[in-house]
Amino acid sequence: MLQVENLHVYYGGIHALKGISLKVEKGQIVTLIGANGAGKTTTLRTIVGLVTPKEGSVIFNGEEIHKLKTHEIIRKGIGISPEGRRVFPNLTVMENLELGAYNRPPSEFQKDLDWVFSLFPRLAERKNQFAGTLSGGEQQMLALGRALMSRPNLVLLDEPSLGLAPLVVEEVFKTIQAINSQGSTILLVEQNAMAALNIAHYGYVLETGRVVLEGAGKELLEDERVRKAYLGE
Amino acid sequence: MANGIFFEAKNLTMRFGGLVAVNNFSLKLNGGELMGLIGPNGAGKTTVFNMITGTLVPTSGKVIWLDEDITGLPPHEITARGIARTFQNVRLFVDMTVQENVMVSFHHKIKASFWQAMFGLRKYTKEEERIREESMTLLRQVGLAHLAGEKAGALAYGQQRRLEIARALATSPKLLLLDEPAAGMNPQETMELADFVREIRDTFDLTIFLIEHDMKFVMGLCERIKVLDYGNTIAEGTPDEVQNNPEVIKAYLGEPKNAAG
Amino acid sequence: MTKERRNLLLNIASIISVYIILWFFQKYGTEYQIRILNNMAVFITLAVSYNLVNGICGQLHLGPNAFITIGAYTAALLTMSPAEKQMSFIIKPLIWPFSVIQAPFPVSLIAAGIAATIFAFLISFPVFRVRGDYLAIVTLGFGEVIRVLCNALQSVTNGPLGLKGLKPYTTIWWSWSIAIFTVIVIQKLINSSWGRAMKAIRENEIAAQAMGINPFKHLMMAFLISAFFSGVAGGLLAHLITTISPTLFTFFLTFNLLIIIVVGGLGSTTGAVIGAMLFAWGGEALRVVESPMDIGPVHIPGIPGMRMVLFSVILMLVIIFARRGITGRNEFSWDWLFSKLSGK
Amino acid sequence: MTTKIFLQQLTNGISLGSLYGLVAIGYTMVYGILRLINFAHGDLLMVASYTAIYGIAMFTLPWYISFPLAIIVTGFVGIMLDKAAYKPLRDAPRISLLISAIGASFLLENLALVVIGGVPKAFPRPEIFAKVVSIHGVRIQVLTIYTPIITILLLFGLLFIVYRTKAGKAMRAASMDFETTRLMGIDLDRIIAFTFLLGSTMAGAGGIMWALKYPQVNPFMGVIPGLKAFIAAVLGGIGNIVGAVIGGFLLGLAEILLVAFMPEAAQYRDAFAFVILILVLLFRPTGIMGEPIVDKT
Amino acid sequence: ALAKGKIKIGVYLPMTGAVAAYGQMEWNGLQVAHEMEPKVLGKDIELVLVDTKSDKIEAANAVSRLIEKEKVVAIIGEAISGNTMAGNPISEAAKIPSISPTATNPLVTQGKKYAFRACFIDPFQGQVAARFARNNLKAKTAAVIIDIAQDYCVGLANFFVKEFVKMGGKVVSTTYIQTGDQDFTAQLSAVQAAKPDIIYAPNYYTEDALMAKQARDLGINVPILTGDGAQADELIKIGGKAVENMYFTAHFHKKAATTELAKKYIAKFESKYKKEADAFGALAADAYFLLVDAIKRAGSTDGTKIRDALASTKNFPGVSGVITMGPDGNPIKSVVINKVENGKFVYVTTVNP
Ligand SMILES: Nc1ncnc2c1ncn2[C@@H]1O[C@H](COP(=O)(O)OP(=O)(O)OP(=O)(O)O)[C@@H](O)[C@H]1O
Ligand SMILES: Nc1ncnc2c1ncn2[C@@H]1O[C@H](COP(=O)(O)OP(=O)(O)OP(=O)(O)O)[C@@H](O)[C@H]1O
Ligand SMILES: [Mg+2]
Ligand SMILES: [Mg+2]
Repeated sequence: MLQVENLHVYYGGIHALKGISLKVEKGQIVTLIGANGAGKTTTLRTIVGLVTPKEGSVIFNGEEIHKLKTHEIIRKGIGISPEGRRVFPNLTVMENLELGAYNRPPSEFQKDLDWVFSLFPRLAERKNQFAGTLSGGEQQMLALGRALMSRPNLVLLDEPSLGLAPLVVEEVFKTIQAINSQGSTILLVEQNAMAALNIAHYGYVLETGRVVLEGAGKELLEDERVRKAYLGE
Repeated sequence: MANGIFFEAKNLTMRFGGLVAVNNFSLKLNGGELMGLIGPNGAGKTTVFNMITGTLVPTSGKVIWLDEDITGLPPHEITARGIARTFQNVRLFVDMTVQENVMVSFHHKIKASFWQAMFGLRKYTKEEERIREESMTLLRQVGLAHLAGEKAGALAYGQQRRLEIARALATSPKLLLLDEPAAGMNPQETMELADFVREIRDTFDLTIFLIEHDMKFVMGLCERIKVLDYGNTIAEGTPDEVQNNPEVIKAYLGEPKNAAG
Repeated sequence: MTKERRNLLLNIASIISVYIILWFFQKYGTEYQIRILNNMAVFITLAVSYNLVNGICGQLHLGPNAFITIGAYTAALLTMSPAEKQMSFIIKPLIWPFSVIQAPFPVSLIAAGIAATIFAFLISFPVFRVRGDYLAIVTLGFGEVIRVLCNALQSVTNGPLGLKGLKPYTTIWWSWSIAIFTVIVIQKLINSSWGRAMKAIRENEIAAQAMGINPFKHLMMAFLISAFFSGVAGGLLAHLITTISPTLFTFFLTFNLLIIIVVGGLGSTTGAVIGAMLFAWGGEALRVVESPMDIGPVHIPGIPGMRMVLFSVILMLVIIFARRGITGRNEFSWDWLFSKLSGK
Repeated sequence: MTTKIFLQQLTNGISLGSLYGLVAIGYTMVYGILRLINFAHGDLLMVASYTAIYGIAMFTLPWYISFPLAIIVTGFVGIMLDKAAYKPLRDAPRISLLISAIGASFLLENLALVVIGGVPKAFPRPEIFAKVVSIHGVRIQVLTIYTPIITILLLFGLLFIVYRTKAGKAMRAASMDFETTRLMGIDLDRIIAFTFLLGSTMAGAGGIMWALKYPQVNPFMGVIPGLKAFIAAVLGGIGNIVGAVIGGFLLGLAEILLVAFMPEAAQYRDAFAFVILILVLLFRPTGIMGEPIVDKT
Repeated sequence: ALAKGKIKIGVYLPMTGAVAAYGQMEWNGLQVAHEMEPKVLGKDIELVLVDTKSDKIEAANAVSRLIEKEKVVAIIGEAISGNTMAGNPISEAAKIPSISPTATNPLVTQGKKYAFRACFIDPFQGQVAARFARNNLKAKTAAVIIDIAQDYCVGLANFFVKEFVKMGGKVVSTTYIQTGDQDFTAQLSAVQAAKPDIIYAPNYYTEDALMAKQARDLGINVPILTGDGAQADELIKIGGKAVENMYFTAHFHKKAATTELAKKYIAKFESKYKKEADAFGALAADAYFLLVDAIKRAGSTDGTKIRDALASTKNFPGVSGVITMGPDGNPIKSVVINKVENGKFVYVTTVNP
């Protein structure tokens, strides 16, 4: 479904991605793990066109998308929950969700909304509250819900567990699995390597802009190097 | 201050409009202690820090520090009295070099006068030299010495967090407040951070009060933990006590098996 | 020879060469060239001191024209002879003590600086209560208030008639010495612990405060120093054009300074100096486009006003292609120069 | 002062204030989305007025065609302004944007100066606007009555667009976070262009009404209204549409009443606007309707 | 110095910036004058125009440039007093004569040997206006409305008040406006309350036209008297009916234009620009003609000689009347009183100095 090939990205003089290649198959959860600054976020940002690669290509459903503008890429059927949640603080929960559905036909809106509310009943309770006043966990749910409102074929999640209470983290991972089982393909970036690899079908380990290891989720969990470097064992 | 109060927060309450973000928060710290503050998102943890450091003036309640009532003092005066902090969302001076970031923290206790600096007198130049050296020493201790000349904005996230800590240490605090220092770090990095925190506590003779969602980190590191929920204190005690408190499990931790992450 | 020593010597050498160049112009240059050199120096002084507040402290201050106005009037009222003043104030007589005192030029410049500083001190309390664009409009407001007062307080300023007949005391020696002095002082400040604190406030005020820095104190310090030099430059300006009136000090003057420091490179003294020199010289150089031209047999009549059209276009193009100005936040340094020279 | 004169002044103040408010709306909208003090905004008044003049004089259009046409043209000039001066600087430091705005303002003024000339032109005033009605001896120009009504109507129209339509939501989203707005699949540049279209249309309407009220048009005619509208926008809380109108009304009233009560003080009128502003900001550092800046740590 | 076959006359005017309108009008007049008399001493005259951006610093630069770079033999400019005062000291030092068409502030030529002007000064015009108000309009009380941002308007108003009071009149209201202001209703209401016999509003035509309009809208119908700054076509275009019966002291009027030069100038101006000749252009033309005349009489392009010739100008039949140069570089000439009638400037009377 998504194929990233030999991506090279520079920030000014900093060579952030040094030839990343990865693949996401339909229906899978694929995870990217790696230390701080490894280039996980940059990879996602490149996929959605917020950063232009110097070299390499991004192919989505057989179509090259790395030359398109962000909004055009999103319209191809990609939803993203960005790093740091980035909900619109002065809009209500409902308005945030409406923006998520910006390019959907209005007739579908209610159906999509019901689906998202069924995934996150908490959001339904707070639909008229300003997003800025939500707690961190609720904001994360909103970011996720907002990404799902466009009924994307592929969902990109950047550290959805960042700064969340343990109880909420657990909930978030359960939800990711639930979404996946309902048919969405997911590319998940996580620091919480254990939890991520536990639910992932396939995983990539990034180090300073390169893929250094890849394999099935469970496989990586067992891998000595991964255990040492990322799981703190 | 052998017999006096080291640090005490008395019935701190913070209201934002109708919202009571923190309700009747009280806390005593002893010198050298490593204290944790946990609780669900939006429980009011950061708000507690903000009240202690003067970023917010509490609606009611008092903060006593070394026998002095410091409630409502502006942040820079509180820092000058020996309380330093880091921020939940990193707030570095991004367009200054890593070393300059640390050097800034020495400014408030500079002894030379402005005029001595302008005329380039020895008293100032010597002090500047000392600040330069001490900041390098600190950077070495946090493992950032090799990046001293880089712009702080170019650092990776984990490095930025460490720089924040170095910068806070440079103000020579007696009490250090860390707001989610392990956020965005992987388990390995988190473990290293825990060692680092212990180490600076010992070398700098610090008292540390920290907020963190990473339970492995908190439980392994802190001697005492306080738990907030909706602004109220729901538990306080040793890691063991807190971990097994049913109210804490219900509000925050969830099933025990999850605590290890 | 250590690097420090080398740099110091080079600095001294370059200052001496500036003076040699000035001497050369003084001896062989035209009055016109000297006038432009004078303008350059005055704009350098203004831009470098303005940059301290806007570039180093990061506050969008839009009222330097107030300081310049106060400096210009103070200096002018001090150097004019009582007789001249009496002749000029034909609507309302000048009030005591201005009507009787007279002071030498250097004294008047210092007084100009001090007067501007006092004013800056008074307004710093309301100004630094607000931040960002609110600060911008408050400072813009004080600039306008001063201009309006200059028009209205006829018994001090001679109202819209202005003051004239000032002695042309501003020579290139005065203007450049003051410009160089300003650059040295401001650079020393920027590179000191105080300057670092100011930059920290610019980068993140909340964090700076948490590091023990009192924002108000440092912002005020920068503001006062900036006001002092702006005031002195105002005095220089008055004795350069020998006549002043409120129309000289509208917010267009502020805009010009803002353009200078942003195009030069906001936050960089080098940028401010380059910007000021370009502005003083470029405005004159661009006049070419307005004079009639003969290209072969074709006669192109001059179009009055084209210069300003072109100026606006160039301004926009420069800022679009060099978003952070010519130098960015970088400063010129000998170390940089030598590494460039040896590197390539 | 008699009640008659007071009422007269009151209507004058309201009328002037609503004009300030109308221009301030555009300021505030552009500010809200780009955080840009669009110094060229005032010059759009001039663009609208000249366009209307030429529409009538050169193409002999009747005013009811020429005026709306001029407003539309101004809207498009606004879009072009964004394309030429601001779009290339989307991710640049705000101060660069500000310089570009100053440059754009200089350009519009000087182009007008070169092409049209600096000598003011008379603005044709259709009779229906010029009529004077006398209500209990208070003589009021009908235009004085129209302006606040038009301003309020446009305000409600705008509020509807901003709060009730999809594009409005996208505008508000863009005002908080460009990047995330793009991530919603929204064409950010279109939304910004739309904002400029709306804001400039308001400026165009303001320009026409300004020229009807003060029927002389010159290349710098927008400078003072622009500055006053800027003050009004800040007074109301910059970025807030309702605040802009309230700020405009307050400023207009205060200015007129100052001069009315103390004619000798009229020479301080321009300073007075700023003094009011500074006083308000002392007590409400983010203006009357402005949200306090929440900077969460 | 005689430039190769050409005599250069420098012109510095505000072609851009706040008062660009004046500069542009004067430049129009100058071009007509130049076409009428393109030669002197058998050589072509070249007008070298330099813009001052309506700014003092630039005005000073401009004069410096004209003298040093363009090597002009004499200078015409600036349009407003403040900028002229910035330019004058430079030409004075270089011993190059300068003549400003419209800088009316008395300080402009004060103490300067090489500085001249083609217009009369504020005190003179103010006095004449006061006399006309008392004697011809029989006004006992006057309201004065002053554009505080213009030294010209403040000057005129002040000298008017002095003379008017001296002649037994009473000023019942003094209010202020500012250039660029467009709403004067507040001031006018105060005027209305004071019930004056006349309004003296010696401001520029832009403000005067708007003010007259608003005054009439408010129902103020007393005569309005103003100065030469109001004499421009646009006054009538903008003011329309409202400026009917507005009186002003002026430099010239077609009807009163007795000289040949004036008639020719007006004809040429009107055919070239398709509009009525304005005072700004006429005075600029006079500045030019005076200068050319002086060069002719001096028989040389030497600055000092031109200056001497200019200073000794006697009964020169210019566009704005017959001009004799006073001892201080200020011309002595008669004032014309005009008024607007049926959308035209109509000649009323002449007041001799
Ligand atoms: N805007 C930027 N400007 C300059 N360098 C950047 C920028 N954004 C990221 N980088 C650099 O690019 C590299 C990769 O960053 P990225 O944010 O992709 O890492 P990450 O794997 O997401 O890390 P983290 O776990 O901390 O989120 C880092 O070295 C970082 O410093
Ligand atoms: N300046 C403020 N104005 C209004 N409400 C605020 C402000 N600061 C915090 N709050 C509210 O107070 C509550 C407590 O916030 P706080 O940031 O202290 O939570 P926290 O415990 O640190 O949460 P997290 O773990 O997500 O960081 C939240 O509901 C928050 O929205
Ligand atoms: Mg990341
Ligand atoms: Mg927090």
